[in-house]
Amino acid sequence: MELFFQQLTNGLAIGGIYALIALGYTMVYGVLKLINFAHGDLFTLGAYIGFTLLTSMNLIGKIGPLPTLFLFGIIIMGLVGIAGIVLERIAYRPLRSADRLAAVVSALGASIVISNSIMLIYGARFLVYPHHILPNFTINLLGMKIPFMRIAMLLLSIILMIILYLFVQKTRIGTAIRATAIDHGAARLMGIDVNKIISVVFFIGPALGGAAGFMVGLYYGQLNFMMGWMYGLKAFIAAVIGGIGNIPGAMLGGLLLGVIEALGAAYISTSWKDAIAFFVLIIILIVRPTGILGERVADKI
Amino acid sequence: MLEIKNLHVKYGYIEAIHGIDIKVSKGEIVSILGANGAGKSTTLMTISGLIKPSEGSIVFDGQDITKLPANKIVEMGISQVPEGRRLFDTLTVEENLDLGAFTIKDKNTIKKNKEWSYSLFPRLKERRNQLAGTLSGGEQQMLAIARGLMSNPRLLLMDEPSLGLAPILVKSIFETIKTINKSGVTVLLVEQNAKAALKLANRGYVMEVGKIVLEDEANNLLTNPQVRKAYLGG
Amino acid sequence: MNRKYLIWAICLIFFLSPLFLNAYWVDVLNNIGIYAILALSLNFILGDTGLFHMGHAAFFAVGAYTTAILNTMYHIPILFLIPFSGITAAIFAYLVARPIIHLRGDYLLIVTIGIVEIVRIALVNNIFGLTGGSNGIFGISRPHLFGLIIRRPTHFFYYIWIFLAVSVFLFHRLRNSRFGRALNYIKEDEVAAEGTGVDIAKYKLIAFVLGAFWAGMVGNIYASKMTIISPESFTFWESVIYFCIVILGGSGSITGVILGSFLLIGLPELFREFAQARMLVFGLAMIIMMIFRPQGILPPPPRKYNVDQIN
Amino acid sequence: SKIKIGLMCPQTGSWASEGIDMKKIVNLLAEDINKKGGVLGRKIEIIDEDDGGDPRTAALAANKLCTRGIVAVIGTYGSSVTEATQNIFNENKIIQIANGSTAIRLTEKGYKYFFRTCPRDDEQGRVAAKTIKKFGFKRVAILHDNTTYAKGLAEEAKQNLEKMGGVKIVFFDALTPGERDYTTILTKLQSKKPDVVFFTGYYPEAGLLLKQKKEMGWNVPFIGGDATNNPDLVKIAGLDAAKGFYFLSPPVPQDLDTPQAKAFLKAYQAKYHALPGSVWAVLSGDALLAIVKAIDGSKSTDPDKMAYYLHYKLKDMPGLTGKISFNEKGDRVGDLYRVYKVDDKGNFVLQPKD
Amino acid sequence: MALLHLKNLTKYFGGLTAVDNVSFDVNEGSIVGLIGPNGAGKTTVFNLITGHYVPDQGEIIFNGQNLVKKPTHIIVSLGIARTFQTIRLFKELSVLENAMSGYHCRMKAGIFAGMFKPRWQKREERQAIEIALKELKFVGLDVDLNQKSKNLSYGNQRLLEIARALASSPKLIILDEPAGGMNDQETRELVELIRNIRDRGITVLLIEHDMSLVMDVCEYIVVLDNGKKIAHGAPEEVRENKKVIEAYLGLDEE
Ligand SMILES: Nc1ncnc2c1ncn2[C@@H]1O[C@H](COP(=O)(O)OP(=O)(O)OP(=O)(O)O)[C@@H](O)[C@H]1O
Ligand SMILES: Nc1ncnc2c1ncn2[C@@H]1O[C@H](COP(=O)(O)OP(=O)(O)OP(=O)(O)O)[C@@H](O)[C@H]1O
Ligand SMILES: [Mg+2]
Ligand SMILES: [Mg+2]
Repeated sequence: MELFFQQLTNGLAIGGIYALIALGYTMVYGVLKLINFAHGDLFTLGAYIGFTLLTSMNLIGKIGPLPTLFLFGIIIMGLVGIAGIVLERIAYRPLRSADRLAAVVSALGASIVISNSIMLIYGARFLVYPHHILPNFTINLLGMKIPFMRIAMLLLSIILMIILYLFVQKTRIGTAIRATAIDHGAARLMGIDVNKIISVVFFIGPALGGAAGFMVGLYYGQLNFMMGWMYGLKAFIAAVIGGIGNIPGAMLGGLLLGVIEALGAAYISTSWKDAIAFFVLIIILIVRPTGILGERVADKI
Repeated sequence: MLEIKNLHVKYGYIEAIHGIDIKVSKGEIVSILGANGAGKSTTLMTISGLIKPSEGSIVFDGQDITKLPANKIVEMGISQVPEGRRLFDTLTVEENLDLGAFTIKDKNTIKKNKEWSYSLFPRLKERRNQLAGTLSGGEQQMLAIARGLMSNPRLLLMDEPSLGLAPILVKSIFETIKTINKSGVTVLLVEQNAKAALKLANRGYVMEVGKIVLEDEANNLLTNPQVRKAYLGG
Repeated sequence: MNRKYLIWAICLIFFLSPLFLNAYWVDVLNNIGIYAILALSLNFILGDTGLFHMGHAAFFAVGAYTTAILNTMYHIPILFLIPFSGITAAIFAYLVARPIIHLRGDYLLIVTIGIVEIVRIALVNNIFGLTGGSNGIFGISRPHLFGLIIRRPTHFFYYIWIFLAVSVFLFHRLRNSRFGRALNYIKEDEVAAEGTGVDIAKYKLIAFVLGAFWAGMVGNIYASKMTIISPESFTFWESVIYFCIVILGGSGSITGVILGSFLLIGLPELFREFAQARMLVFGLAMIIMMIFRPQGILPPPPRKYNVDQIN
Repeated sequence: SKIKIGLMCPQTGSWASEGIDMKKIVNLLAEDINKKGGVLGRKIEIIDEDDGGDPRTAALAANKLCTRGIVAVIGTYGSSVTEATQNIFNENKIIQIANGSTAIRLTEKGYKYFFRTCPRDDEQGRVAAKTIKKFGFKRVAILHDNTTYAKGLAEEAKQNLEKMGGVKIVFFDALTPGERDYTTILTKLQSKKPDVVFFTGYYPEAGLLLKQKKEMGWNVPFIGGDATNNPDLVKIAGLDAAKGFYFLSPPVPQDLDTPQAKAFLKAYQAKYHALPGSVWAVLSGDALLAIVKAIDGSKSTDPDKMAYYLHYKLKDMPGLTGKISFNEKGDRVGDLYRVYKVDDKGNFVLQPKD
Repeated sequence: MALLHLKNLTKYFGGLTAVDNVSFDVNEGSIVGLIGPNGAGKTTVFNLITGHYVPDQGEIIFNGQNLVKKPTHIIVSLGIARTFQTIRLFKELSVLENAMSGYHCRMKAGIFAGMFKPRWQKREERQAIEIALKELKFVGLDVDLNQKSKNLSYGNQRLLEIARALASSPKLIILDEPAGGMNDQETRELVELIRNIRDRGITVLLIEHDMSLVMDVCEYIVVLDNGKKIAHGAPEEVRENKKVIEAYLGLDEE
């Protein structure tokens, strides 16, 4: 039983990261119906920018670790967000009225371009974040030892999710985002500046991905130009499990995926872990064809 | 109030509108008639700024809006009830109405407008939390009209509002248009239902394949033999 | 008429090309040919039926492993195994596609990604003790044809491209038949397709099964060409390449898909000069091509019907 | 005219870092050889091709190299990638010396022109089992990453341990490389209560395992395979977590007292301002030295003469990683494996041979 | 015996009863109108008949067979063809192919026949083209057959939909607001067309809000309101029915 709970918490911590990346995935998908395969690479970009900031500026000594990380986090979100906007302008906007799959191919191309650019700039070797930036102590919770940072990361993910959810559900821009997601033309007739909304979404989504990259860099410490591909794929799965386009769904999907992986690894086999996760995904979709919290389908003939 | 001069619109290489002139004065109801594919919807979409003309100008309230983006045009007070309704299917009735009022920032005005909409269409009030996509055709049309009114427009463009409505509703829609007009909203109405439209309108235009072929007082058009033959069933 | 001669001339030159190309370029053409057949088989599912299928490498893998296992364990000659590999892949496709066939768009996409990953992981984990785990299977023999052993790139060139030519011939006919049209109806509008009497679930399944059958046969060719196969040749990324070939070439278009294979498989070879920047250039090329030809390089031509003959 | 030597290495894809380092090292040595007048009075020229770390691309690269008039080829890194090229080079009679392909079967096929400067998995498996036994561990967990190499090594080690007896294998499974969080696997491992964990995968994962193990407050000793021999390991794991880690590896130039190793290190540092990344890349340098020596020794670029020379004449050639000779299968002879330990300062310290 | 016999048909959507215990018959060779206010459940009834939805209760007997739970494609081959409230053509396919698609359910050729083209397949293929041409002519669609159907004008798209439905040689054709978006002139032509269809022996069931059309062409009318049948009978009767006037027609001021 203790093993079970320990694995559960492990899974939640991993799932928190998946969820954070899935949030950006899901938002972009919601508005453009685009599977942004480059999202994972924007995540990588966030991690690498974080590396550059941490190694080139010695702010920690001057203003302390937490303010530094906060400041860097904001800078990274800003920069990766801008990269997202640029990506949309160059690779997706010209394809907005084209077949959806054309944009998928463009996204795959963008993924290759971003990851290989990172490789050319930073090299192919693994990079390592400076150590001991984060407080590193474990908390004893019901007999389980849980590193504090894992709880912090999970909380941060949940907080960002709630902020994002409230933003989309309650604010004017959020409503505009939801309307744009359904029908660009009609949204424009309502007086919504659709290009601006898409830019906003392409800022927020990648910014969240960038933040996740920074968190992964800080906590796990190790970077590689290919790292985003796997995270991107997992986030995509998470978003679909939850119901793609749906913000709480992305969160739920991310956490669920993390937990499935952890329990699958614990009770079945570690080398079959990903297969198990995919298997569960397929079962979920067979039972609920649009994911757990899938979009409300209005199927009228 | 609205003045369209020498408007040309192209889809790709094909020109759909070949230079038309339309004038709408404040307080009027102006109707555009025409067969399928004549270019009526295209004209309305161009006024709303969703399609950019290749030539010509559109002036609204003395300001040239030809090059303005769609959202600015809505802000200036032109709103449209589009062809095919274009509702936000996966949002509720209420959320659709809120979106209609996107350009309005004042909460009280929004509330007031919403109440007015519900009084025009009590059916919508019953279904305020139903998803727009699952409404029946007629209910959707009501919602589309109500949504178009939510932004306090000065000029309302309506593209075939009676399409697919029960006769009793067609009547009430035309009544509603009258009411809306009386409350000070100028209306530019595109209709297939020529008789009803001309009865309502002050003036009318007849479009054929991208050109205006006739323009007159509505009463005169109703009696015009040409119009009678082509659009009024003899 | 002139155009027709030109096309025949090009085909002739192409079929003679191994005589003046070096082994490397012939092998590049072989790769292009293999990918072209694979992409054509995916085209049924993705291009004609409009099902977002990003897991085609799974069927390819099943075919290749069927060949490898039966050939290395029971020494069944490679050529005999061609239909067999196709059938196992088809059966596999039937079994996995059946429960998921009703899924739409991106949900189907992720599930097919799941299938190819599950297959790869199963291969890596040496499922049933047959697949050799991550080592894969080695020592697959070459095809023997009338006493000739197909082994050199030039041999494979004719082997692969004749196979491709036959496939093109059959696929082209199929496209212009009741079956091909029905797939298009489904792609355009499922509700209306059903309304015209198309059993959409059945046709979608058939598209999967047929595509898988062909991919399985290509698996056989691939296995005998490489003589060693391992799970890393059947990753999700491979599926992505077939997917891009179809979309970039012009989904639903046979000529387009072949052209797409030339671009996506040939280009990286031309870009070898860029060394490390090679993939970067490749990615850029993908974006640019899509932007300038969003409908693909050669979208499918409209079908021609002999109407006058009837009037 | 110049003598052309091919280099096949992964310059893109997951193993790009290895391939790029291989290219650096081989080019460095080639320059040096040319500066000294080349071989047989001719300069050598390195022609490199990217194999992308993938068998299909590698087969193309091999075909391409074959058309470029090379007399021999160095590489490549992964075993299955190398395997996809073996028969191509063999059919074209080109000497191939692989540097990072340790799978046993590569040299069991009887290819006449195939050699490798790296040791084989069975060799390492034997040393690993011996080392584990020597340390006196009773409950052993073996963790691999499902790559050809790591799984092969894991299986060799397992067989050897089982053969020796007295040791219980309590865990044998794989992790998924490329992830960042291995706590689930560590938790599972911990529940099996092993005395030692033998991880046969690569250093990025090893670093993370060490780090996360430390975070969990679990103090089990870890032993790594030769793919963990990379200075970045300590950086990834952090000094605290890395110290006390044992791993097996052929000796790196840093630990060798030979003039070749010293000169090489000096030149590498002067040119690239860093230490070479992994021992595998360095082994590609050894491959070049062997090829040049074979040309020089056989006084010809004829593949049969060179192959004969490499098989039977080349004895204890001083290389970057020690003395080099090949047996009749083409495998490098001699027990290369050493045990290293990460000390308190994060240095890799060669453990004395027993 | 009626060609189509609906008995106690009921369909719920969540809490909503879209079709509530509706029964009526459609006699062979007749033109029957289904009218009622928006949201009355008319389209839903059609969707139940064609198998797009499964009824929660009730029976649908067509030509002696129960259609409940039969999949749509089978129902089509049994002889029911339809058009949709919003046009659903195969937009990227040509006019001719759209018309041919209707004949799909009467054809046999599968994969092998498609690949190897035996003579019967060629004959069948020719027949499909012939039928398509015949129906296109029948509905009066005289346009370039090779253009994509999405390029047709709205009215012509409606006609093409009807031609496609006819190409399946149905016994019953059901039309959902065929005159929607047509002007009076076009509507009159449509009335002619509907009569011609019936004269070929095909039974017609239609939904329409254009009363001039309904009263003109239908022999029998069923009125739904709120999912329930509130009236039925000949046009004259229905027109005078108080409930119908109140719920649907409204008082005619003229
Ligand atoms: N998106 C488009 N792309 C290309 N051509 C178009 C497009 N939309 C409309 N057209 C063409 O422009 C012309 C005018 O169309 P429009 O929709 O404005 O006609 P309409 O008068 O509104 O007809 P209806 O009564 O059917 O609504 C038609 O020939 C139509 O085919
Ligand atoms: N898929 C669905 N999910 C939920 N409710 C539905 C669905 N389809 C229809 N409805 C509801 O069922 C009722 C009947 O709808 P239906 O479309 O049958 O009306 P109708 O009589 O065809 O109206 P109209 O003349 O406006 O087309 C409506 O209130 C509609 O909101
Ligand atoms: Mg219109
Ligand atoms: Mg309806």
